[in-house]
Amino acid sequence: MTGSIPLQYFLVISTLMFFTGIYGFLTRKNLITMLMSIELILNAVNINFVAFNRYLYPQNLQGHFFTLIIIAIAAAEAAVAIAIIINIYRNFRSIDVDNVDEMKF
Amino acid sequence: MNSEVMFYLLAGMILVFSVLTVTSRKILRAAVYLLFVLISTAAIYFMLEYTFLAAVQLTVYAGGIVVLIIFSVLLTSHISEKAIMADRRQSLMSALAVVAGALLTLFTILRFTFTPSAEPAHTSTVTDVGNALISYDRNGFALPFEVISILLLAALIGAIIVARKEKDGIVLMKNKNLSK
Amino acid sequence: MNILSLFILIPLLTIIAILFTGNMKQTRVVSAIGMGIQLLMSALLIYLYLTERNAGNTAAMLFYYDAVWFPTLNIHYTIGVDGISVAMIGLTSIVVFAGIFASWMVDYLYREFFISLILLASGVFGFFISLDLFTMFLFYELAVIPMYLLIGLWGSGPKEYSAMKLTLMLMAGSALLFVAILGIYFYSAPSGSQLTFNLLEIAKNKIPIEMQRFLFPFTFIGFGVLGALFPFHTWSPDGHASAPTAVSMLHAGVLMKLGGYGVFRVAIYLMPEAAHEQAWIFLIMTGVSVVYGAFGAVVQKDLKYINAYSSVSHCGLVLFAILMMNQTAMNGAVIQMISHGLMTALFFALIGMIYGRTHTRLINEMGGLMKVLPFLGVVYVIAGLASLGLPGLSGFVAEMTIFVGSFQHTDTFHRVLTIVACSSIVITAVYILRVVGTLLFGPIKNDHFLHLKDAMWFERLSTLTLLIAIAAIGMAPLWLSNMINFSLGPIVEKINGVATVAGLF
Amino acid sequence: MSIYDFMTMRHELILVCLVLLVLIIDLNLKKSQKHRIIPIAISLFFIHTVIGFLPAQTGELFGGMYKTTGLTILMKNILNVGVLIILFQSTTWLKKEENGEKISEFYILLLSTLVGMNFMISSGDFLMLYLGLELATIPMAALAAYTHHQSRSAEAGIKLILSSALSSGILLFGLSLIYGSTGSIYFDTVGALYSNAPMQVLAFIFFFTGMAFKISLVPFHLWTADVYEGSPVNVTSYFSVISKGASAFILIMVMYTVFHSIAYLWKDIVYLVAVLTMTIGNLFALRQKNMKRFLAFSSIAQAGFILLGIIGGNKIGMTATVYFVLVYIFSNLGAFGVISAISAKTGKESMDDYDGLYATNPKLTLLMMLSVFSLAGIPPVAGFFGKFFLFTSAASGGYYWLVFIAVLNATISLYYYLLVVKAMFINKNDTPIAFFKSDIMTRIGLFVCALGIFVIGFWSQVYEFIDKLTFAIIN
Amino acid sequence: MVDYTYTLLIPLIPFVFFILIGLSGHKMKPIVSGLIGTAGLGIAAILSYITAIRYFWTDHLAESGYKSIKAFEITWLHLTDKLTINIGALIDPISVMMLIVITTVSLMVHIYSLGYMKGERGYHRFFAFLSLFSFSMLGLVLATNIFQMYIFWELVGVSSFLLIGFYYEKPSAVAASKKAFIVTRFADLGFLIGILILSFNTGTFDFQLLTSPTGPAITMPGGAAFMGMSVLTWSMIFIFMGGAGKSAMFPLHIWLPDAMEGPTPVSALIHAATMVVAGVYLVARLFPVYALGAPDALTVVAWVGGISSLFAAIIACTQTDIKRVLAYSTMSQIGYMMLALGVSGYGGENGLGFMASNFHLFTHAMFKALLFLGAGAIIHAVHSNDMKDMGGLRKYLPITHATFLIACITIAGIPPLAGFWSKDEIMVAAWHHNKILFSIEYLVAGLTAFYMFRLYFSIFWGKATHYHHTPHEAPYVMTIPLMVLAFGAVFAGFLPFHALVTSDGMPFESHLDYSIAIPSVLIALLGIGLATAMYRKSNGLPDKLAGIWGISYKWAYHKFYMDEVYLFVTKKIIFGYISVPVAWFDRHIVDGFMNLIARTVQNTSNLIKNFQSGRLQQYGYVFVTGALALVLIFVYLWN
Repeated sequence: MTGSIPLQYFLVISTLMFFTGIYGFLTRKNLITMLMSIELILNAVNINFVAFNRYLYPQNLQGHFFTLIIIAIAAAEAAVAIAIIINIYRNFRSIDVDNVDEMKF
Repeated sequence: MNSEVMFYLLAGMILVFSVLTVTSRKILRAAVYLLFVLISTAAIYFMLEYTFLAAVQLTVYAGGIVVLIIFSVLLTSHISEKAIMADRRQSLMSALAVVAGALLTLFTILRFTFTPSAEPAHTSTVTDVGNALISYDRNGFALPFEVISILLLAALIGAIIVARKEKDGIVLMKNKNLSK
Repeated sequence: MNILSLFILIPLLTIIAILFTGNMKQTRVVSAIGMGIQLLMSALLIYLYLTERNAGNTAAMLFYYDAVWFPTLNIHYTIGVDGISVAMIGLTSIVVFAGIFASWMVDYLYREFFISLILLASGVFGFFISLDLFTMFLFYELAVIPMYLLIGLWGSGPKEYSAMKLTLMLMAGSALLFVAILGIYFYSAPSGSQLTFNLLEIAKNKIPIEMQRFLFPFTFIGFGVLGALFPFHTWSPDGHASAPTAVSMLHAGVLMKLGGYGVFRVAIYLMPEAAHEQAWIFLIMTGVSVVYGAFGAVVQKDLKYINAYSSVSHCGLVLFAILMMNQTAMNGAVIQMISHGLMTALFFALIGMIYGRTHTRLINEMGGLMKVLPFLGVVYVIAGLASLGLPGLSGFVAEMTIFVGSFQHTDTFHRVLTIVACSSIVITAVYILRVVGTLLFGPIKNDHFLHLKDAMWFERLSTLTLLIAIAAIGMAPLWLSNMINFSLGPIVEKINGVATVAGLF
Repeated sequence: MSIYDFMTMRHELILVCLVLLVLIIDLNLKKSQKHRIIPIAISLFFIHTVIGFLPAQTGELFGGMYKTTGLTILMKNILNVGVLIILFQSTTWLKKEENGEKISEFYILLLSTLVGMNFMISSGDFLMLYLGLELATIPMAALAAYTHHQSRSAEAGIKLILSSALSSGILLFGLSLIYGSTGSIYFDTVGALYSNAPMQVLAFIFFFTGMAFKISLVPFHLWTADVYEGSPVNVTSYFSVISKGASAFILIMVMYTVFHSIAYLWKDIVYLVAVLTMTIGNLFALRQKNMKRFLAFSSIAQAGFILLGIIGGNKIGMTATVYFVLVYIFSNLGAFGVISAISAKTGKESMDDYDGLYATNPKLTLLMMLSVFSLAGIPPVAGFFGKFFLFTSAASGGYYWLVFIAVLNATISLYYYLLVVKAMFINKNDTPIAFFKSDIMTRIGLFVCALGIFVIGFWSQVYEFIDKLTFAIIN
Repeated sequence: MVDYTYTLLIPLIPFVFFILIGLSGHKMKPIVSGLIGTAGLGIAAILSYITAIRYFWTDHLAESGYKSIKAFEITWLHLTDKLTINIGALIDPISVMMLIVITTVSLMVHIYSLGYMKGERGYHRFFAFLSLFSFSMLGLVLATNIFQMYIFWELVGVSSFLLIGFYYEKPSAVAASKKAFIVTRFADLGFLIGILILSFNTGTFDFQLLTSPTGPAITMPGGAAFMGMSVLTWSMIFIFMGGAGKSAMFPLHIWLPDAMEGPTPVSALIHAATMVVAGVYLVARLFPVYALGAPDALTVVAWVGGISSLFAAIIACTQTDIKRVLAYSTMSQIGYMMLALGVSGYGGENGLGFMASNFHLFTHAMFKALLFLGAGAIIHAVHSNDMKDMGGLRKYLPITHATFLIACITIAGIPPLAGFWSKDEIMVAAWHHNKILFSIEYLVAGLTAFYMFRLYFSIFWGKATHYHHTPHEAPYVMTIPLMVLAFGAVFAGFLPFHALVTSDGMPFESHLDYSIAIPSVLIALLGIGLATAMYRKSNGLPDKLAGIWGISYKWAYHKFYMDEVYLFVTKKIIFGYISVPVAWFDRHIVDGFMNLIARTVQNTSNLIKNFQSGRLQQYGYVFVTGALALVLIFVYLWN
């Protein structure tokens, strides 16, 4: 099953996915799409953990559980983030990140 | 042999769809692309024989979070609305930073020689996962399991009080600009 | 309870007492009593000190008391006095006593005024009695902060600007000092033994020379900023001009002496080799500040600016003499600190009283006040003569000891600089007489000065205490110079003893 | 794992019970008496704090995942005291009518973040560290957006949640690489195996950015000002005091125990970041007009000073840092107490509104002056001792030039702290904030701060007690 | 040995009376304070006479030569281990002679001012200052060491400042007192520098040590240390500079004419008899060091004396204000004394110049005080200082006229009177030493006679100008001192000075040298004749002569524009080019620099303001680039 694919490939995928997520975070103008890019970032990290666990240290399940916890936390985070986004929608009538800059300098 | 093909296929799907999520004009379409990315990562877990994890990924991520996102998209903007794109300067600068970062990290990571541990592999069946979840000793994860419950409770309550709509609208309007 | 700790306790008790006072009169009386007791205490201290010395006690520090405060960092609350600090305590108590009476008429937030004034004084007293670098630094910074409130709240003219400038520059100075104290602390004991902040222990062993070269400028400039060293003196004219009378009295009279005393006690005593090596740079700076201050004062129009610049010149002379590092010059420096302290305090008191009456401090607007305010006029003339060094008043004693002392230096560079410093007595005469001439003598310029009232009883008391002190030191300086000389002996011998070994100068 | 072992987790357990208790009590409170929860919650928490101080059992649980030593218990107690004071100070604000229904939610969220911080401090491995970090941040976002009818509070919430998400993303990427290179997430094994290979340094720096985000060190501090200004005053004070204090404790613990092998490297990182943080923190604070934003930047500058303690890398360094955080908590809470009392009564938060405050309410002004002087590090208040020991520890590491920069920055900081004093005492104002008497609870909170500011300084036993528990880098 | 400790009382009594009158003077009636002052001076005068008689005659110290006796000494201030400042009394021929001069003249002035100052505001303040002045002058004279002399030197300067500025409402008086003090102060700076150099090299302040031939000063290894002259010579020149300032010698004389602003008794006491001769006394006190140790310094003294006397004599001939004429005549006579000291050798016969100078000092004090007091009586009567509005007063003021005439004859150097004897001795000494100086002195003798009699005739003779109210003779309290001083002026010449005051204490025989005496009397008579011709009857001759001399007359009248030069130096140079730039530099550059720092901090904070732009994505961008930058620096660039 995993014999032929070297670990490095997984790392390449996860790093590219990670940086795509960051690119999304920095450029997308809509708050929810920023949330999506964060999910991408967390997913990249999960791949990393799982790959390491499987390839390097199969004797324990630390990477596996780390990913599990990350998924749970991502869920919690998404919930609170979306609650706040809805709240912003009520206050600002739009969820464009650029008009959320009343406080500056 | 076919697992290699499967891996390349999945890797391609992940990369393509994540780039599409980040660059597509329509928000709803971006959400769908995100769904595809999550499903392909779950597939990768299957490949790596972490079946329990793949299942959790599918249900929580694909099922829960993406659905939540789609709901919030619908709540906050009608379907056909086109997301306004960042101005050229900002996207150019971020692209530059991201690419440089990616190259730097990749270059550093790939130069590191990973040393797999010598101990015998441990099967990762659901029973092992269960045992690890409730065991207290060295590699047991009972404590995180308990603490995550508090986190979810707190997140739940937080989300409710933030998103709750005041029953009587007046209170909302009156204090709106109190601190302006 | 050691007598020295009383010097901090009495001001604090007075502050607490002030908190309970009702109206303005009670506050004034309470603080006057408090500072009166402080004055008696300092007189008692001098008496006890002298009897102790006559009884043959030759310990470096008398009334020594040591209590551990932070064991891990070996910070102690150590207090002790020698001849020099006793003299300085005497000066401070006189000036504070006079300051209280000079601010008898303060009515805006009077309770807070007297509290900050006495807090400032307790900071200065603490500084003079402490021997532990940490407690010294603590009291040094304690004395700076009430200064902001005093100038900011009760000052006049651009008071916020000058209050802020003064506090920031003094804090920048204490910043330099902070680094130096840490440096000294970490090189205070030979490797292995317990690091210490105690001055006497640090003096016992030698701080490595390259560290000294790094730390000495920091300490000297750190204290020099307060002692009106040449380029860092600009806070003094503005600060004094906007400060209320009592504050500028206390500040110029006492706080600037903290700088000189600190340079002497910390910079030179602990780092003699670097002192000898780098003395020439600072000698030029102080030499310049002596002449520079005098010339600056000649063209000033505002009374307080004139006095501020003259303080720059006199304090420059103090630092100049300390840098000569021989016994007589240092003795002269200490006497100059005391005499200048008394004189500037007297000047600022008088300026405050005149300003209180004529509501202007520009000398060309005033004239012929001698006829209208005879008491203040006569006292002003005497203060002026004391400041330009009339024999029989303290200025002469101090300046002559400094000039003769610094002229004994074996190296011609120092002697030439002494002559430059001597020339300051002529310029001092020029600006003092210019002020006395335009302010007091000559016809009365603006006629509604005609019905000004002369000095009230508290003003007379405030000026007379200072005047008697100036005349006492002027007439019979022997007891003071012997007291200082006795403690200077071992210190100068340590400073010069080391230098000859290191083969410098 | 006998019951007895559980007692070592006493702090966290009691706190969780507290959270659940508040939830249950809130269920059966009628809508009109929702405010009755306030005294109950405060007294419960007071009991918790007192129990916290009782002599505790130290040891390891869950195979090294949960570790408590004397020092971690001390840190938890310090945080408990801080939270207690905040609870006291927040009563007036909570009683206002627009928070009518959600008072108990405020307590639940607050205490759950405290649970998170406790777990973070006593974590033995990166998983618990990350979990505690998230548990400390997510409910905070909800708290930041607590007054949801104010647009600024929502803006603060979103900025916090998204920035913290990004930072934890980068932190996780670092953790994954650490796991990949050492094979374990437990601190002891990671510490033993860690070397200065490029990837491991990269991993450490990503980890450091995550932690730096929490303490708001310079390149990662931009969220701080907006979140502090947006969220309600008591939440802001919680941010600046408790979450920053906790993360400072964790940073120094982790750096000393886990990354001791690359200490020579991270000291230079800390040197660069410290200089940047102090200078930029001060430069921004100069111009602020809003009090919360002003204290935000001042707390950034103070974070720069905390780094000086860490850079020492020796026992004095750790003691100085813990002592400084304690003093920082009291002085900041003093200042925030005054701001919260005033903004709860009058809603005014700009420095110009504070002009001439001394004329009307002198006691508040005196406390504000004391806390501002303590932040500036002026004797006789505790701030002077805090700063002095911090700089002594940096000097003991031989960083004289850093100390010089720090002390110069302290002087610049004195400038803007004096601006506050100037506003309150010297500036004339024909409509100053009228005299008001805040309720008994808030006055207790303010009084405790004032007492703390004086006592911690002069009473040297505090410093000695901390010094007994701390340790240097194990190498 | 003979006990002289009581001499300590001589300076002490005036000091005690100064304190007494100064503190409680305004309470008692003016005349009471006057009488107390005069009584004080009376006791001091009697004591000094007793000392003089005992020292010179009864204790017959003459055989073994007059030794200097240290009557009393206490250490006032402990400087280095070798150098201590002591206060005490030193009895020695010149100091006893000076005691006599000071106390007598001061007593006369006190009695005179009882009348002159009657009705003035601040009457008690005047007498307080007079006692202060007498105290400091007596202290200066009795000084046992050079530092004590410097102390009382400064006190004399201050009391002259206070007395000149007595009428403090008059701006001119204030300016004059300020000018006097600053010029003397400048000279004192030279004196101080001289003391410092001398004490550094010899290690002592004490006169007895300094002046003893085997002492450290004289036997100091000479050698051209600096610009061709030995260190000792330089210190002596600096010390002389101090003396020249006080005695208004040539470069530092500008304050003396303006000092006439003070009340006339003050001018009589200070600017005729006592203070101005302090410089001569100083050189006399250190004479052995000058003569044996630093002869070049002595030539400097001689030439400065000569130039000053000639310069002053020329100006005196052109002045119209009678007090200014007398002031310049004082300056010229002191020039005489300095020259006499300059030309004198040391020991026995060749110490003639030293004896002559002191002799002239003694006689000059008498008749110059008389002239000033007389002028005071005249001004008191006519209420104007200017010669032009006087004339024919001999009818109205008989006693003043008689005493004034005696004084003029004495100063002109006509034989029987004292002036001739002392001036002749100086001429003899000058003749033996240096011919050019002798010729200068010879010319000056003639000029002196001319301007004195010009003054006499234009006041008492000339046309009878009408006075709005007839001038009346001064009251007795003013005329008695005139008569006493006149007596002194006449008989002082017969005192055997060569037996009393000599350079090394050993008396020597001196006889009248006719070959010098006769020509000097002739030149004096020539001067008097010229003056009578021009001024006895008011005629056009003086104006015609002024026309002939033209520019040089105008220059002399304007005191060779020296005042303007000094004004230029002090006002323009010191004020304009040094203090104003210094003050400007301080206010703008040094202060500006501090404000600059504050402004730069403010500007940088504005500059980086938009870092905090409020946009979340920009925060994220900074966050990520910050992290990557740290990675780049510390992974790859760090060593």
